[in-house]
Amino acid sequence: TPDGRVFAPPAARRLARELGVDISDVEGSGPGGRVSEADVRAHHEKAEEHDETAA
Amino acid sequence: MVVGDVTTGTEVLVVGAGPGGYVAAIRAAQNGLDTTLVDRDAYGGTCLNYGCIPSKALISATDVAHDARNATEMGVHADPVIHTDEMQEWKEGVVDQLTSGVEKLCKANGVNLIEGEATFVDDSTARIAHGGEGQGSETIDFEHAIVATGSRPIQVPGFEFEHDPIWSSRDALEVEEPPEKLLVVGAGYIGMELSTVFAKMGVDVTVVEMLDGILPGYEDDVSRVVKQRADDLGIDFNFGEAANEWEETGDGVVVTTENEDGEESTYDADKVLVAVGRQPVSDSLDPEAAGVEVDEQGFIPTDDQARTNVENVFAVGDVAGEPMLAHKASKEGIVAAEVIAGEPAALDQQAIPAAVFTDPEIATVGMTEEEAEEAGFTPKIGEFPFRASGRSLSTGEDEGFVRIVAEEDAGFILGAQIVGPEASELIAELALAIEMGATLEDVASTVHTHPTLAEAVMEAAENADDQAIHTLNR
Amino acid sequence: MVVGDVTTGTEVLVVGAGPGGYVAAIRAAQNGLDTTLVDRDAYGGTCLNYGCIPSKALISATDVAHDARNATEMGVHADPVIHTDEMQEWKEGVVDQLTSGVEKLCKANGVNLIEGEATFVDDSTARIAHGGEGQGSETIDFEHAIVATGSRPIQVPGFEFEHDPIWSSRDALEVEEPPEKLLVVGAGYIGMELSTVFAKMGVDVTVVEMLDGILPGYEDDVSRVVKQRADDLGIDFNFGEAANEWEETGDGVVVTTENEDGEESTYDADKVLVAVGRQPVSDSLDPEAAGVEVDEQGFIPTDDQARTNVENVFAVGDVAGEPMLAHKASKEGIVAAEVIAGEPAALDQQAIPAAVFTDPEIATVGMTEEEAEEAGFTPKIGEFPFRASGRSLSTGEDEGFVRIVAEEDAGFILGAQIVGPEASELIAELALAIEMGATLEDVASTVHTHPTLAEAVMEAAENADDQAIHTLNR
Ligand SMILES: Cc1cc2nc3c(=O)[nH]c(=O)nc-3n(C[C@H](O)[C@H](O)[C@H](O)COP(=O)(O)OP(=O)(O)OC[C@H]3O[C@@H](n4cnc5c(N)ncnc54)[C@H](O)[C@@H]3O)c2cc1C
Ligand SMILES: Cc1cc2nc3c(=O)[nH]c(=O)nc-3n(C[C@H](O)[C@H](O)[C@H](O)COP(=O)(O)OP(=O)(O)OC[C@H]3O[C@@H](n4cnc5c(N)ncnc54)[C@H](O)[C@@H]3O)c2cc1C
Repeated sequence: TPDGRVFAPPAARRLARELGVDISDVEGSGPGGRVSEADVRAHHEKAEEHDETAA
Repeated sequence: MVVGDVTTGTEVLVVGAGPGGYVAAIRAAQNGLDTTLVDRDAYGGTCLNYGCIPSKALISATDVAHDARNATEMGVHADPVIHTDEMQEWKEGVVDQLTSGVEKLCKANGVNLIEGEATFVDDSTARIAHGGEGQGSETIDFEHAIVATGSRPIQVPGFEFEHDPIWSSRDALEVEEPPEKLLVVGAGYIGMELSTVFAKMGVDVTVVEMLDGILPGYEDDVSRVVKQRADDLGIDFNFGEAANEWEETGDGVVVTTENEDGEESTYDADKVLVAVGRQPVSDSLDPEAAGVEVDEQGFIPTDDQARTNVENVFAVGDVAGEPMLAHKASKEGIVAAEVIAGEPAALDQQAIPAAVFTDPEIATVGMTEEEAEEAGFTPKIGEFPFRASGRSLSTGEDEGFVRIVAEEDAGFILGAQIVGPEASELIAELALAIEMGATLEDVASTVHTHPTLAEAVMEAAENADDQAIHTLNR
Repeated sequence: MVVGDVTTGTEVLVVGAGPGGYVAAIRAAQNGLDTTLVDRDAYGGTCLNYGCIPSKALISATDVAHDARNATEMGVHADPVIHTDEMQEWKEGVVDQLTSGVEKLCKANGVNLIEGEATFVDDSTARIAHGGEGQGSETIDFEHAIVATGSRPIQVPGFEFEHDPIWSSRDALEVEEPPEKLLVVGAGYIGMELSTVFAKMGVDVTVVEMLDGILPGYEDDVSRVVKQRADDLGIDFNFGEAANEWEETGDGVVVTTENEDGEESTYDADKVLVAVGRQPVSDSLDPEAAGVEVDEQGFIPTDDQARTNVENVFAVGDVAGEPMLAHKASKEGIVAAEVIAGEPAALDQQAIPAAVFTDPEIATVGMTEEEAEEAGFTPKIGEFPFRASGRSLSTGEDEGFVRIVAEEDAGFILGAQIVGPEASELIAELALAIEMGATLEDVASTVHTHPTLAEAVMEAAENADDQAIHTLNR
């Protein structure tokens, strides 16, 4: 979006902070790319897997 | 905790018991932190004692009288008389109930309460001077501090509040006997709310404002609805004039104003309410002693965790910057308390709603059309006028409209402006919509109870997609 | 389209111009379908002419008088007098404005309007009999039909509405001169709303109800708040009694009731309002001629696209089943119209809010705690009492509470019950929350304007997580 805004509910934004995920990196599965908690979790899991394979 | 001339310690010291401070203290205590809340004046701060609550109480009470006086069309004939002293007593009762509630809630959550004025000694110590002579002082060590010292009204040179006929908003809210003629300097939200209260009490109200209209910051078509109603109430507006000086006459004052071209005008009045804005109270605490930066205007800059430049010192509420609103203060207080408790909290809200409790009310959240454009969005606008709402007509309050600003692609809602009945309540749904990342379709597809004003929100969302039922789509 | 004694054709024939039918017709026309709307009586149906709107108008008008009469504590002294004839005139004005608005909106959207009674001939033809003698009839071919014929009040044997002292809700809403003593049979929402209106007009109101409390279907602690206020208004309740017969006396009637044990009681009254529920109007249209099934109660069963058992015939609103509410009718109307236009619409809403406009109001959406349990959830409950709300206290309306029902795991909001001021408006945020799949945290983190009643919604969400600020967490 023009101002770099991520459309995501508060609970998803908080989860991203909790998991140390930058929410603007998360691909949203909702309408218009809205990011859900599940999207954040999936992104985090993928990143961890990636870290593990990298390590 | 022992309170005396000894040094005590606390994990979290909160200075100021307004909606920023007391909310921060309660949440900190809820999170298991040993918390101390200090205030030099009264629980609830400006908001509960001299601001939000007393003003809204007088607005409601004068509304009851006004509504009854103007209901002949509905077949209701009444000639209400207002006893201002009784109205004050009732208002004080409301304030007392809420402030003593705050005290009880603090205690029930385990917050230590201290009455006194706090000053920083350094970034881990504060001195607290107890009010009254010979009350002594104490020193308190803290791990974290939350500064929530609020704001005070700006004074106009020459119109200092110590002179009896010159009123601050606080004086105006405490009036036992309304003046015959009131001059209001400033047509911001506080000036407009109080002008309306006094006009409904039957006072002859004149407003002088330096700018060229009421309620700067609101769009013209929004403030116009309020201006129209204020005109109907008989409030007399004079724009482009600054209050210059005043002078006592036999039974009142005469105030001289000056416009841009240096032309003077004079106004007779019994009292003069000066409501030209508020400024942060950061001086009371000597923040510099703790190394806390204060900007030129007196605000304490903070980051998105409400933290100042000093790691363990937070600032929330009016002292931490605009918007100077109670609910913004509380939100910051909650975030500061949670951050101190180690929670992943942040001031990540997309929007902070704001309401003006004029007649009718105004409420806004997020972006206007112009702001959306400036942010690079292609805005899509939906509107719905209350005169097309069944609920509006059936309550006899049918002025104003709901406007929703969305972005074009997915229809994400970016903002909303409402002027009309219960605007302050209706904005809640749109604030949630914005936080949730809701689209126009999400709001339009949600079933809204009939007949309610909230249907106007749904229809505005439909209108943006040319799908409104009860208004023509443009 | 030529209207006369000839056969015409239309893509969509909508029968009934209530909130189900006219909304369906407008949306069908917006979707480019050639649409014809027929009604035998009045644009706006029951809702605008004899239901939602006139009842809410009388509620608002009598509230203005009632509020002014009871504001001495606030310092407002008034002795309002109600002129019922003027109130009726005003109410009629509101109704006229809205019904003529509906007519205009239909025309502006290109809907063809026909006045007359429609009867199915088969599944693609209807006959329309024009009202009045010698007005003739016409035949109309349709590709799709939407049945929106609404409902009518249920009659109690012996208490048929043709007898003058026996009133339907419609009669009650049209009264020019209030009776001295009114007996209301039925304490459902219509009975309770109207009892309140008449009590506030100064009428001596007695309610007789077969069940053992008011407002069946609402939880006890919700209806109790309304019952208490009704008691305070002087309404006299008699539960467990069925109206059996009535008899004219010199200047009124005497009604005999019977309880379970066969014991009789008698009540004097000037008029008797029978409000024991409503039943679908499906007979008027002869649905069987089109092959459309009707169930035992007279409802037309439909699927989640509002389609009947006949492919091209849809049914919406009261005739299509519970809940018999205007906004449910409109939602179904929209879905039917969109399905006919080939859109992927469905009645997929998670919840339909409902409001009762008593004093105070009740509004609910989604599941109660009990319903959540029955559905297999482990419910998590949050509550907030209005007496702890600054806005409530400052308006003098502080009874009732907000309750939110969520599921335990993620905190998804499943339902809400509100009793208190502006409940009907406050429920909108929670309806959106449910539709969005919002969690308690989402609602609690959304900044809510201070001071508003909507803060109670936020605090109820916080309370469910033991994080409320202004009430003790359990
Ligand atoms: C007339 C009026 C109407 C208003 N209406 C609204 C409204 O409807 N909605 C809204 O959102 N906002 C409204 N406001 C604004 C609102 O009151 C403020 O935004 C809010 O009070 C800010 O809260 P706070 O906690 O930051 O500060 P405050 O409420 O100002 O509290 C600060 C507290 O700190 C104490 N303090 C200061 N220095 C020290 C010290 N050194 N030691 C100890 N204690 C100290 C003070 O005694 C005070 O109690 C209104 C304001 C006014 C004046
Ligand atoms: C006193 C009262 C208060 C109410 N308050 C509320 C409220 O606050 N909120 C709420 O949601 N609901 C309320 N309701 C219920 C609401 O009125 C109904 O749910 C709503 O009107 C249903 O809409 P509908 O379109 O299904 O039918 P209706 O509004 O009943 O319209 C049906 C229309 O079909 C016409 N019709 C019937 N048969 C034929 C035929 N064969 N040919 C042509 N025309 C025909 C009728 O003339 C009528 O105009 C109230 C009802 C009453 C009585």
